[in-house]
Amino acid sequence: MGRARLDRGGDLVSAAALDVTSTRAWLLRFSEHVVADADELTELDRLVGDGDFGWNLSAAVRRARPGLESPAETPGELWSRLSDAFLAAGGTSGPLFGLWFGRLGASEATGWTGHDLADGLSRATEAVTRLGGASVGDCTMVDALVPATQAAADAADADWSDAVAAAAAAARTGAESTAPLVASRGRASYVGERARDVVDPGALAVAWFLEAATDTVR
Amino acid sequence: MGRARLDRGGDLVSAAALDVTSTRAWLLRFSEHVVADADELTELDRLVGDGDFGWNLSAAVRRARPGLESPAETPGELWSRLSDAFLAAGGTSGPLFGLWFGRLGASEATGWTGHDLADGLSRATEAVTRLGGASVGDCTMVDALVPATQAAADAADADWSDAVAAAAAAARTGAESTAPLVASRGRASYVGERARDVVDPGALAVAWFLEAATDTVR
Amino acid sequence: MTSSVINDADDFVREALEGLVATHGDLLALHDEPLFVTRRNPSTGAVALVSGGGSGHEPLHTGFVGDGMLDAAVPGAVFSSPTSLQVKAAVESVDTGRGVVLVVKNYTGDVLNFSIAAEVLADRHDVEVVVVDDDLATESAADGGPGRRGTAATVVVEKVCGAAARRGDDLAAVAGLGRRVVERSASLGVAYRACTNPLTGALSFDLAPGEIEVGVGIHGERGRSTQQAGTADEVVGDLVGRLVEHLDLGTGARVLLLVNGLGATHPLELSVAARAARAVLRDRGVVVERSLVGPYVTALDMHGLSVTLTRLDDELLELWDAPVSTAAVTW
Amino acid sequence: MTSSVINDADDFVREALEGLVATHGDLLALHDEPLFVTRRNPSTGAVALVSGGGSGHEPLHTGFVGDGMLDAAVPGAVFSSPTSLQVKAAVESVDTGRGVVLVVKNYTGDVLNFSIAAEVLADRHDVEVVVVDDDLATESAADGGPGRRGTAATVVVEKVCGAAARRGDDLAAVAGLGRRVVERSASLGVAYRACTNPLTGALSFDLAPGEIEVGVGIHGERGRSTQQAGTADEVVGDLVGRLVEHLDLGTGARVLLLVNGLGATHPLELSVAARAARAVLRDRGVVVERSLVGPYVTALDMHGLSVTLTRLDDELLELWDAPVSTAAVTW
Ligand SMILES: Nc1ncnc2c1ncn2[C@@H]1O[C@H](COP(=O)(O)OP(=O)(O)O)[C@@H](O)[C@H]1O
Ligand SMILES: Nc1ncnc2c1ncn2[C@@H]1O[C@H](COP(=O)(O)OP(=O)(O)O)[C@@H](O)[C@H]1O
Ligand SMILES: [Mg+2]
Ligand SMILES: [Mg+2]
Ligand SMILES: [Mg+2]
Ligand SMILES: [Mg+2]
Repeated sequence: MGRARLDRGGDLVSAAALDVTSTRAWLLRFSEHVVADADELTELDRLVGDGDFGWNLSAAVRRARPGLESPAETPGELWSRLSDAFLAAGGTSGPLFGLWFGRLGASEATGWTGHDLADGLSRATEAVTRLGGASVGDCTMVDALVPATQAAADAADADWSDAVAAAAAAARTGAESTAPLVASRGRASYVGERARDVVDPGALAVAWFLEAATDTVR
Repeated sequence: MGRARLDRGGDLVSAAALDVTSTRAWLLRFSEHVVADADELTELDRLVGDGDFGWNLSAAVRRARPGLESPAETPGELWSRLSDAFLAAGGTSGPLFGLWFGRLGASEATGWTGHDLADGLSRATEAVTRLGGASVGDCTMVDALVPATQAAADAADADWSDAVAAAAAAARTGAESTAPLVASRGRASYVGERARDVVDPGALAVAWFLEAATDTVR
Repeated sequence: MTSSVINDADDFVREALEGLVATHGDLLALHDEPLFVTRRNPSTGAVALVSGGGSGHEPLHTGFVGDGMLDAAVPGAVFSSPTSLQVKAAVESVDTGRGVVLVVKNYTGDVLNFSIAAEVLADRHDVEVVVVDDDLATESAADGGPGRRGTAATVVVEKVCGAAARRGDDLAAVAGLGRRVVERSASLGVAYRACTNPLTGALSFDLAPGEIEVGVGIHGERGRSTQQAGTADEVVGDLVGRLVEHLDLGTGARVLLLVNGLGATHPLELSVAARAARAVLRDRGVVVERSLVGPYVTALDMHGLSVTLTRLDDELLELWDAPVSTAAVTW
Repeated sequence: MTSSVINDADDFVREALEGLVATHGDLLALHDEPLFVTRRNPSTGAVALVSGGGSGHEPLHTGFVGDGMLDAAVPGAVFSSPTSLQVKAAVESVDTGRGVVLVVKNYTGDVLNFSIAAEVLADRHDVEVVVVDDDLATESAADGGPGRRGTAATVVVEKVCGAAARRGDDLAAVAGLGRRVVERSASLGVAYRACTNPLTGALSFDLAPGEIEVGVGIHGERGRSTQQAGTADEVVGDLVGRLVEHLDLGTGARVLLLVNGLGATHPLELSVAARAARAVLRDRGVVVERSLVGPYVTALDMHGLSVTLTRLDDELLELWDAPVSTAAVTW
């Protein structure tokens, strides 16, 4: 433990405690991925939904960018700025991700442990399933959120970076599990069989999000 | 003077004083003519207006019929019932004829002299020209009303039946004078040259009306 | 086949009045044969105010019957004048002895039937006729024509006269105030889609996509010119500019602004139009003392609007502000 | 090219709000970034009432902000939910410390955004969410679906809750009364013509001449079935009959009747519909204690109507009758 690695911008990123610097690096990394590959998400939503998901998501992260680059005292402040940008976005995903980021970051801690992260994921995912009303198997982002949250809880005694790596792996598996499913909630519930063999874009975005954290500490 | 003739129903019609019986005979005779020959009026209005004149007029006289056949104390009562039936009718002619009949009959006398009739026509025509705003030469019923009213005034010292005969002849001449005219008021002002050589149906109806009186005393 | 909420065309107006009076049973009373509407609780000792005209313009006039506005409204068939017998019966029903003002929109049939009623009533009732002719689109140099049409300024006339009657003004004063409003008012209308015949569903005229008809009246007739629709600011700005010029409104002039929906115009659109009208007036230094925005004088379901300006003075403002309680406006 | 009174589509709602607030400057205040509308003179010491949703349904909700009804209205873009940030800001602006009731029409986006706002506010504000789902056309046996849509019963909920808040009821009581109205209300709508896209002029669906769409909502979506239009009595009778059955209204049941125009429906038509609805209710012995007839919850310029029945009790009747002063209703 006590490892320190370079983030993409060259700052020191603590693998043991998730502080402001490493949180910023994570969230900016995620933003860049979304902006770069928005079309992939849009294409998936086009196949099973109304084809605006990539656009909704990249508009939100672009809106968040100045806030993510401004000074902050705690990681919670950065999460809260990201949350607001998503809450101001359209679609179903905007408010749900906004809620998720908001609950995730609702902590005053300046350096998060693996337990802080696991607690945050648990709060956040609970809120999204409660308000969104979807369960695992409904072919939504929840199919990635729930296993990721469970994996982080299981790895909470480890460094935050190990916990998030476990969560990311679980999210990826969860996202891929949506391909053979026919959606019963939200978007894809209208297209039925046409949605088979297509990964849910919301679930995939959850995987991207957690993978962005592991990228910054790699 | 003091002549008495049979009206079409067999009642005695006084040629000297226009009483209830002779008024009823006159108005019923007019009604029958309108109902029988409504198509002729409609055709004229079709050529120069909107083609509803015969219909407007016959609807009004049909509506008046029960009132004309009911008991009355004075000629004025019968005029007033005829007036109401026209006032309830549509078009421009309905209210104008209603006004004309109403003013014509606004007298309490039980037996009208030639002067009563001339006074009535004068009251009535004055109201129609004032409210309708048309003058002689505008190609409306006024082209028949004004000369007829003048003729009756000139013959007012004679029997009512002679006065009405003079009025009827003047009305016929007045109506025929509208054929070469292009209308500047009401209906035919929209069709311009197309209205030339067509007698104004409203003016023709005035002639029919006065001629109905001379028919009942013939 | 019908394309609207209607039973029999011949009963349309009567049935609508029955529905209206049932809905506003505390406010309105229906009179049948001849047909007219009065206040449920008539005023006493005040000059009475009667208006009416063809139907299809609701809430005008029936929606303005009530305390502080009309004593009676006399409806004709859709877009057709009521008869003078209806007007006469309404006047006889509401005259309390102080006389009656008839507010008449300037159309041949309406003027004729209301004037005839006034003529016939003259022996037994004091009657004054106020003719409203605010629509600049029908202004023409040719004399002898029917003159400018009466449109939404009628609402202002009815409100001002109603308030004057309510405060006890005599017949000449009430009629004089009505004429003062007419003199000081001007309107112009524009359509984005014509109105629909309630029976056949046919439009009263056609516009190509993106076209508007400027200078329309309230009977589905074409206007003065067909144009390409600009932005709301352009379309409304044009109308308001012409009204301002006609009324010769300079800096500091005080006006009442009426942005009137012609039937199918959405509240969002009317609000955007009100905003546009205010911007033009502000630029010219004209003070909008009061405004009314909504569908008050409709042309069935025409999609469009009219703008009316009335130059206010202190008395007109006071009368506009006076309390009113009707189906369509209450303050 | 536009086919409506609009400047830029992106500014449509904001400009309309500016126009509305300028028109009702004594009543309303506009808040920008995020966008919402509050009363000019906020109530003090009462439970606050906030509603909102996609625009295009005006006068809902902005027209119901005022004394005795809403404290704030939160508008989204046309037919799109407002964001939770807007809702949150509105709640923060109007909460006087006694808590806030959020009145939400049952659509996924609205429920989500209002619930998220409630969730986010939970630490510092007492918030209750009342979800309105009165539209029988969207009732389906399948569970897990979005449930019945919220339509015109929202007006009744807002009026009753507003009156309860005004008389001093606490948060639980105000929310409880809102839910009581929801439980006792049902609505059904019918369209004679779809609504028009304000930018393109395109209709949201097509009907052949003489056809009507039964079971429509307020977003231009198709309904449950396309039928031949019957008479007004038949069309309205069918809707009312189904409401009566659903609410199990027997002889002597007391109701509030709301005949709501969807946008382009003429007042004459709505009055004919009100008459038809009353006839059916009278035949079934149902007592219409109160009624409201007009365009209160529109779907842009859709030509059609909805009928809402709310089974009244003494308390609901008293709260309905309580004074209210807003842009859209005043009594
Ligand atoms: N009820 C729900 N709970 C959780 N996630 C949902 C729900 N409904 C939809 N989603 C997620 O939202 C994504 C689509 O988002 P987006 O395209 O922004 O919304 P919309 O469907 O409104 O266009 C889906 O891929 C799915 O993961
Ligand atoms: N201003 C007027 N004054 C007198 N008579 C008129 C006037 N305008 C029209 N008329 C008469 O009315 C007749 C047409 O009546 P009618 O067809 O019932 O009316 P409309 O033109 O409204 O359909 C014309 O033939 C003419 O005689
Ligand atoms: Mg989508
Ligand atoms: Mg979408
Ligand atoms: Mg004719
Ligand atoms: Mg005609």
